[in-house]
Amino acid sequence: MRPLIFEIGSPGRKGYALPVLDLPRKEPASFIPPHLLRQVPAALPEVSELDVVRHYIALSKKNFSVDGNFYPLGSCTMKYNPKVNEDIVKQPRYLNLHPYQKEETVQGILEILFELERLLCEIIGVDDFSLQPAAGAQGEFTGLLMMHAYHRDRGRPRKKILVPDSSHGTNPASGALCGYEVVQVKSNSRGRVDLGELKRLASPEVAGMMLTNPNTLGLFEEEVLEIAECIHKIGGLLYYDGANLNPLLGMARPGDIGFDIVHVNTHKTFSTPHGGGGPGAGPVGVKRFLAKYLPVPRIVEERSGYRLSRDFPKSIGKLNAFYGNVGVLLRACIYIRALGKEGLLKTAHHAILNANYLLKKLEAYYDVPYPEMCMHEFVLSAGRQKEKGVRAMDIAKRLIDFAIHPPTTYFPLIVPEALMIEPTETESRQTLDYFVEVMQQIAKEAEENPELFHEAPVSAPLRRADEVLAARNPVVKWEKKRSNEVSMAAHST
Amino acid sequence: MRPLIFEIGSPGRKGYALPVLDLPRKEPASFIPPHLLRQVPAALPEVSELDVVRHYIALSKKNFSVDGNFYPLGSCTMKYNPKVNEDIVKQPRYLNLHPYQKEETVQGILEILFELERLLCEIIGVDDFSLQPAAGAQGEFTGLLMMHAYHRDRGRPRKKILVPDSSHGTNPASGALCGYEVVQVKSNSRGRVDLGELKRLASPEVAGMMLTNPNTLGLFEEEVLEIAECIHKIGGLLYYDGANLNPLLGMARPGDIGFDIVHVNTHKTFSTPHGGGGPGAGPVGVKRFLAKYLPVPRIVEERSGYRLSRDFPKSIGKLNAFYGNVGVLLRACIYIRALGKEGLLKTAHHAILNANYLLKKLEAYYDVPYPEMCMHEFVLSAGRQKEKGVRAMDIAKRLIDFAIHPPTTYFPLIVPEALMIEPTETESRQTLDYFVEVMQQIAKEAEENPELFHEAPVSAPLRRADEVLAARNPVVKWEKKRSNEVSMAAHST
Amino acid sequence: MDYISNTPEDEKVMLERIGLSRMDELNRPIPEKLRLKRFRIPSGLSEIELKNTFFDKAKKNLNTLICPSYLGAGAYDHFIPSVVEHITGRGEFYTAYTPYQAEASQGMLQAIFEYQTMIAELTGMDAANASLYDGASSAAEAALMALSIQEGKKKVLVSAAVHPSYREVLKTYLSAQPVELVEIPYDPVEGRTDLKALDRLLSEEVACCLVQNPNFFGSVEEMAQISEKLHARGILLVSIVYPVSLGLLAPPGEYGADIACGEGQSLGNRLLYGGPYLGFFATRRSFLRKIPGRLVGETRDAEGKRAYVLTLQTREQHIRREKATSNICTNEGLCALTAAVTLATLGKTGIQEVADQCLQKSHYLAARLSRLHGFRLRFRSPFFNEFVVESKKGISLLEKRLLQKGILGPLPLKDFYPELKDCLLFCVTETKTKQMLDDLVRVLSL
Amino acid sequence: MDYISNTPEDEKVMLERIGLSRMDELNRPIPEKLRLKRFRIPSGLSEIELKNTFFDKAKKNLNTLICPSYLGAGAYDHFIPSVVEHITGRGEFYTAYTPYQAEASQGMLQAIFEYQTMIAELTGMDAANASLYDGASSAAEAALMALSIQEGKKKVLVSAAVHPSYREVLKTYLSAQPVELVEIPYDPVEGRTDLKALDRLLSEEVACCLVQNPNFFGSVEEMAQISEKLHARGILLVSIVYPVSLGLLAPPGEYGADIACGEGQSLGNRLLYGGPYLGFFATRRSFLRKIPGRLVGETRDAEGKRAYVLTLQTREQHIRREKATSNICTNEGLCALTAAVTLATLGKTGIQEVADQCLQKSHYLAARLSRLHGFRLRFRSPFFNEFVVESKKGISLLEKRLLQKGILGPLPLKDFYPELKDCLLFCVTETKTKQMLDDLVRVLSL
Ligand SMILES: Cc1ncc(COP(=O)(O)O)c(C=O)c1O
Ligand SMILES: Cc1ncc(COP(=O)(O)O)c(C=O)c1O
Repeated sequence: MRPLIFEIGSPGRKGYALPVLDLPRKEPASFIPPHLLRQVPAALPEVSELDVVRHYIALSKKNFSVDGNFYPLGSCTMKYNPKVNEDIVKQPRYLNLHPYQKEETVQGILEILFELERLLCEIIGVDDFSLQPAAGAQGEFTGLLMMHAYHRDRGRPRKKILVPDSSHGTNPASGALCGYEVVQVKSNSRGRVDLGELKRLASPEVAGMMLTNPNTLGLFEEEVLEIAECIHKIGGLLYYDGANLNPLLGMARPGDIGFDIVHVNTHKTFSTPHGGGGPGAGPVGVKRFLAKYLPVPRIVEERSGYRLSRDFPKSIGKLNAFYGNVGVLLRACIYIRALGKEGLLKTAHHAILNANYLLKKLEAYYDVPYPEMCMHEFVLSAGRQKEKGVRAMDIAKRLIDFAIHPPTTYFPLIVPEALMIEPTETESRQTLDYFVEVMQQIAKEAEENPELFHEAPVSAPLRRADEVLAARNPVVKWEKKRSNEVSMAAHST
Repeated sequence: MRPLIFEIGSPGRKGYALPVLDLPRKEPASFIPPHLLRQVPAALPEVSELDVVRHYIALSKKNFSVDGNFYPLGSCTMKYNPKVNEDIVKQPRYLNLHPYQKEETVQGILEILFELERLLCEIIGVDDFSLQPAAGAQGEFTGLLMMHAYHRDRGRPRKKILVPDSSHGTNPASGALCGYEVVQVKSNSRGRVDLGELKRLASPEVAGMMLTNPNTLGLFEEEVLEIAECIHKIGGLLYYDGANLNPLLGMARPGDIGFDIVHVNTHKTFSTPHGGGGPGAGPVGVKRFLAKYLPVPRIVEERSGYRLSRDFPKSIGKLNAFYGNVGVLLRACIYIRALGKEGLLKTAHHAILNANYLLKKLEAYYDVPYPEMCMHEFVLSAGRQKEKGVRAMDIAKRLIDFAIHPPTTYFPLIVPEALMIEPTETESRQTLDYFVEVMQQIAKEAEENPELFHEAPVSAPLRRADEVLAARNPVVKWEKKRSNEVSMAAHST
Repeated sequence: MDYISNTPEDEKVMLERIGLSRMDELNRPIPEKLRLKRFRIPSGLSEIELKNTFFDKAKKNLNTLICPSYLGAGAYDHFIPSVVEHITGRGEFYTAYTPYQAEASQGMLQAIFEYQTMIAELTGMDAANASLYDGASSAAEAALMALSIQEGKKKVLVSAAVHPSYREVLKTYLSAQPVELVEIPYDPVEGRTDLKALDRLLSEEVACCLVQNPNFFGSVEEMAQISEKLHARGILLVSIVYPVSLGLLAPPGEYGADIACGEGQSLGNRLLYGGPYLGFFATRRSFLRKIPGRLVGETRDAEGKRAYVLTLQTREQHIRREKATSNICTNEGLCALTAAVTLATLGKTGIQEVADQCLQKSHYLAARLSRLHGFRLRFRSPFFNEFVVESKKGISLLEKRLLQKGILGPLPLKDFYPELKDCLLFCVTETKTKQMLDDLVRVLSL
Repeated sequence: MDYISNTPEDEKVMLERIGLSRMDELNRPIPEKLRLKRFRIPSGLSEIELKNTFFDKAKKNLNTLICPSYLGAGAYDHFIPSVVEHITGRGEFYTAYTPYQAEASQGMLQAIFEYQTMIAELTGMDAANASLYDGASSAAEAALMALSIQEGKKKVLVSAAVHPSYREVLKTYLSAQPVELVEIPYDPVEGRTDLKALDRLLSEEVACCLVQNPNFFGSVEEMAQISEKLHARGILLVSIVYPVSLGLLAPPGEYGADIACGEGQSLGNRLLYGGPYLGFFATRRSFLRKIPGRLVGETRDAEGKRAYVLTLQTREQHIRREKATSNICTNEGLCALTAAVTLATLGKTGIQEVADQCLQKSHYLAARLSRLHGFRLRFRSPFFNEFVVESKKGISLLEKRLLQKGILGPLPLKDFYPELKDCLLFCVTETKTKQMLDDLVRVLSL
């Protein structure tokens, strides 16, 4: 156990130095009335720079990551994050740009953002993009607000939004945030949107539908044009959840197959690092007829250069205090330029190849609820293993013993004991073979030694963590009194 | 076990891309006769960028370091390496300077190097410095060559060089490289140079003496002026091995206490990272009467700016193809400017404080061959433990189980079962207390459970490595045939 | 350039295994008519070309490292200790996903738990979450949470002295809700929320009121008074704060704020032209189950060792779907880590010293400017490190002159507050020296 | 600023423990008269000040990233894959000491073992050491090793086409030895070692002969011929090579070199105004126990698992003292790691492609220059990526013009070879584009 940073250090220890104040200092109270000043200093750590380094290096070693591990976390597209992207962003002329600098002093970054919008339009098959949303979920919210504005403008505000029952939780949550009643569309036996059911639900109250394609089972919705037609017929709009865009790069474009509004997750498809939980970026693209609703400001190209324009009276407004997660967007742009046309297509190909190769090699050992060719990911069920008392979560935890990050579990909700596996294109056949070996061994263990799993992981620095205990009486902040836990292990890692 | 990089990857896999050649390509044989060309390509790895990242991250995790561990390796001054130094060096205008750029294009770096020479002169108490030597040992060699040139110029070349029996191996080795016969001076019962013995050995054949002060026992040679007098009387020169300079910063200056030639190890005293075995830098300073012998080129300040001058006919010549380890020297300069006068003195104080605190707390558990106040380090003997069959090396290995890097062992040679401990000033009392706890526990284990030690380390990823086996039939290069060792663990870390 | 690991040989073996013979057959699941025919993206670039391309573009930017900047207004160039990026640059952190699997993510989980604690300490609140997108959306989420707590109340008040962009985002977030958003004017002399106007707007229908402190003009609000007024009417106080100022100013917890939120960029995150930044969010313990976003909690592992997990996940979209407290999923984990490392490095004294230097230096500049012909301080309230100056010398003329001298900012207010068209918002942080401030004054006095 | 962790409270407790009462009593072991009285060092600086100070100094440098450079001569600006510094920048590597304690240093040991293997592969030799200081000192150490192997022989030959600074360092290293160093002239037409002159200098007294390939002028030497001549007289061949060229040129092992050594900077190490660089050193298996410097060997741990250790340490100074094969201790571990990561990333095809682009681009430039009025190729031997051009247009004039256009290099040879005072040494690497080369030609043709 690594002690908390509050449990190391010692009163008066410092890890920083500021320049000596080069002005005559006055008492703060001479500038600000005392009742507005802080009485008790915040109890922050008191540590040296060396303490900081050792502490966080020790923590970093307790974290699985793409840099360290195979990370087939379904729906998250945990591909390799190229180092050159990090290096380019780390130039002072990108890092130190203030968002309120005059436009003439930031032409370089505006040019890049404008270029990224154009590239995304071409990749997605839409006409205009806003880079402002900070992640996929905010992109969804943005998209739905545009849908909302569109219907309002046409004098026909609507009440409902459709989502498949296999959809990601952000879809209904974003719908609700937009004031919509969320209606789930059942999947058919092939794991696709049930067209009959859809037609039944498609009433004039419906603002539109959110869909990801390939869907969260990793299956391509072949009837997407029919779905689009059905939605469009009632005056609704079709929204594309871009989380699964990776296998479509250069293969098919959401804008060409019936979608009106699209978000992309740069932190999935475009290799921007996920950061241990963000930051990401969720640019939103639309067909021309919706462009007027895009968030402001928008980047416009003029003879004198690039400019941020707020001159879009129909815009839904702002989602972010400034222009979005520029540092992330910059990486996405570099990545697209690196890959280019051929690289993007190759990416899609190998994402699909890797997933299908794994699927084929694992199908003998685990239940495959939808046995057909998948796109970039697929879902297994641990149904067979569950009969022995080994659940999807147990398998996930056991994988940690083999230095493999577990797949996504229990999602999509329509597959019992789901294990959602997305290898991504950057992994090699050797790595996949290793994963297969491990998964086979685990399947065998589940047969022969199911008790083992209640212990798993057995080799991680930590044994199974008790989530129920955590939620019962939540402790979300360290309190000094518990510091008696600190042991001489303070210096171990 | 992590496989070798040659054991991962696969034929045809690539981890790089070059720009497409933008010229018409011709066959190499049209430029260079075929018999001068390579026939068989070098069997280098064939891996992806992701393979590279995972491989070296996995390796990095198998390495103790100052950033990760308490590292009291005596004589090595493993202090914290400030991160700001790394950041400053990583500017393009330092990283990408070619050594043959015209002087007018490198005034910034020349200014820094010149400044560093001046700072070192003031810290050491000498008149001139050369930054060219790449490490301490090359500094010694440089210094002795100057000694050699000095005697030759005076028409009295000499044969012998004196070194204490407690001296570091580089001292005699450098002496030999200079063609000197190396004569060891015995230490007295207080661990100091035996002045009587020295006087006996000090003949006109002696070119000089190499000494470090505090010596390798961590003890200050109080009779250094008498030693200097003795050496100077016979026309010899006194050389200061700067490995132990840390506790003298701001406290005393080698140049003031009788030394004529001095090297410093920037990678010890001045916090330049040791790099897992270099690079370091070993600048050499001299009193005015020796300055003419310093290596060329030397940096001179002129009205028009800084210039590299070779105009020193008495110079011993060059030691390095260019001007030394500039990247390292730059860090040293930043460090000295960061600390300044007060910081340097504080550094010496805390180096001494930490060592003496440890010594006091450990003296009850281990033999202390020279029980008195030490400087920045001290030497224990595991004599008591050896009686139980536990040797210094066993204790060293056992420390690894507690995430502490072992002290230097079996050095200096005059202490049996030596454990040479140098905590450095950057460690905190808490860390020292943890070390004491562990050392106490180990002493107890040595009493009660000496067998344990033959197994140590028991928790490291690796158990005791067999050095004898390695030397018997040395394998210093991977050969393909042994690749059958690779297992599915290829992906474990 | 691509990042594919499989070789042509691998392709062959793998295609065979899945019963295909050519790579382009991998489009099989996509019906013919849906397949893309033409893809107009430029060809890929190698590393050397990428670096050249993006270095050239970078050269078209000026920046706050080269040019002293007096821009603030929600994005600040504070001292970032070198150690910070050495840690956040470790692949183990930045290439991980959200720590869903606790046993494989203790590093990030513990770091975020520590972050939560630091934010709670700094704001004086009981509990903080693991991050939201940015300051503006954290304010919007605060309003949504307050509305959910205050079920049935349908009005939200916001001070006109709150950052104009935050107010815009708030408006966007509430635009699809049956809620009325009402602005409290600011006092044109004080540059603070008009407390009399506030009094008039208080009612039982109001769920919450958002006030920023220091506000957009840099003025320090009378938060305790406001808090008292609101609480007397059962209204929740959302306090939007600038974390660095809390080294010196009374924290939200001290004056009874119900939610403290804001922008955490100032804690070690780079300016980066506006993002990624860090929405922080802290509240009372009793509201824990209403909090938006991730929360890390302490627990035990099977052997009883202390461990950390994502907790109270039933608040979240992946469990509760449309009933979730927020739709947020990916948040700003690495920015939170950055803030935590920065706060750890600065520590207890550092945050105070930084705040004090901001205060001292900004007041030095303000004093000098107020003595300059043609300039005057626009407002008379106490301020922290930002202040508004009115000048009759012509704002665009001044702007041009400053840029010529390689100085960025201050920020003209005309686009934000038309009535302040002759005003500039100055920001001074600890990174400025007396020399720089004197230079600025000289340039303005020309 | 300092990096002390102890607080004043710690000082108190610790002083007490060791029986002192004040910090300044810590000088007690130093006799009064030896203590320093006055210390004239400027006061310390904070991080902000350090960065400002050293950024300002950096601005006084031009560099090869901003300015296309045609300088080579032992230091080359090759492509460095981004991944390299992400790895060498990990504290676990760069803040470790030499891996004396195998069980705590397997990472570095394995990396160095891999490096040794790569160098051996690249040079075609049996074994390589863990590094020496730089190319020049590795050549000097090679001569010393040869002298030790050839006990009794007291002459060392070196080609005049070896880098002049290497010859100087060699001279320095041998200056205290009873050894004669003799130079073999270069052929003024070919720009290669004069083989006839070599023939005349061969004798039984010669221990070894050092030849560089490609040599200082960039010319490719007839190494196989030289090797044969030397071996016929029992003389060891020390081949100083430019590792990147070995992607294309015959490796030392192929033509029977006894020692292959040189400068490894070109393998991913930054130019950094000349250092730290990387001396590499490879030889025959039979000379293993004569090798200077560290060697990593494979072994087993107590459980039989493969493990790595420093081996054959009895060659070294810390065991053998004055009888050691070299005095080297700290070497260039991190630069060796850098080279290993670079070689791994480039891999088998990359090193060939880099070498090929160097060849193609340099020959394109040479061809264009040789057609330019007032310029001619000085030598007629085949070359790799460097070549000497003679111009009657006045070298210093050309230098001035190039610098005005922001171009660094080529290198004037007058300080190295007075007889080549009208000559320039051009170097072209894969980082150059046709556009850059055409620009260069245009500038020179003005
Ligand atoms: C299918 C799907 N939709 C939406 C999202 C939400 O995206 P973000 O996390 O960027 O907000 C995710 C993220 O996991 C997803 O997998
Ligand atoms: C006392 C002493 N002298 C000399 C040296 C040699 O210095 P370097 O390793 O820099 O060559 C050392 C290094 O450990 C040392 O401890």
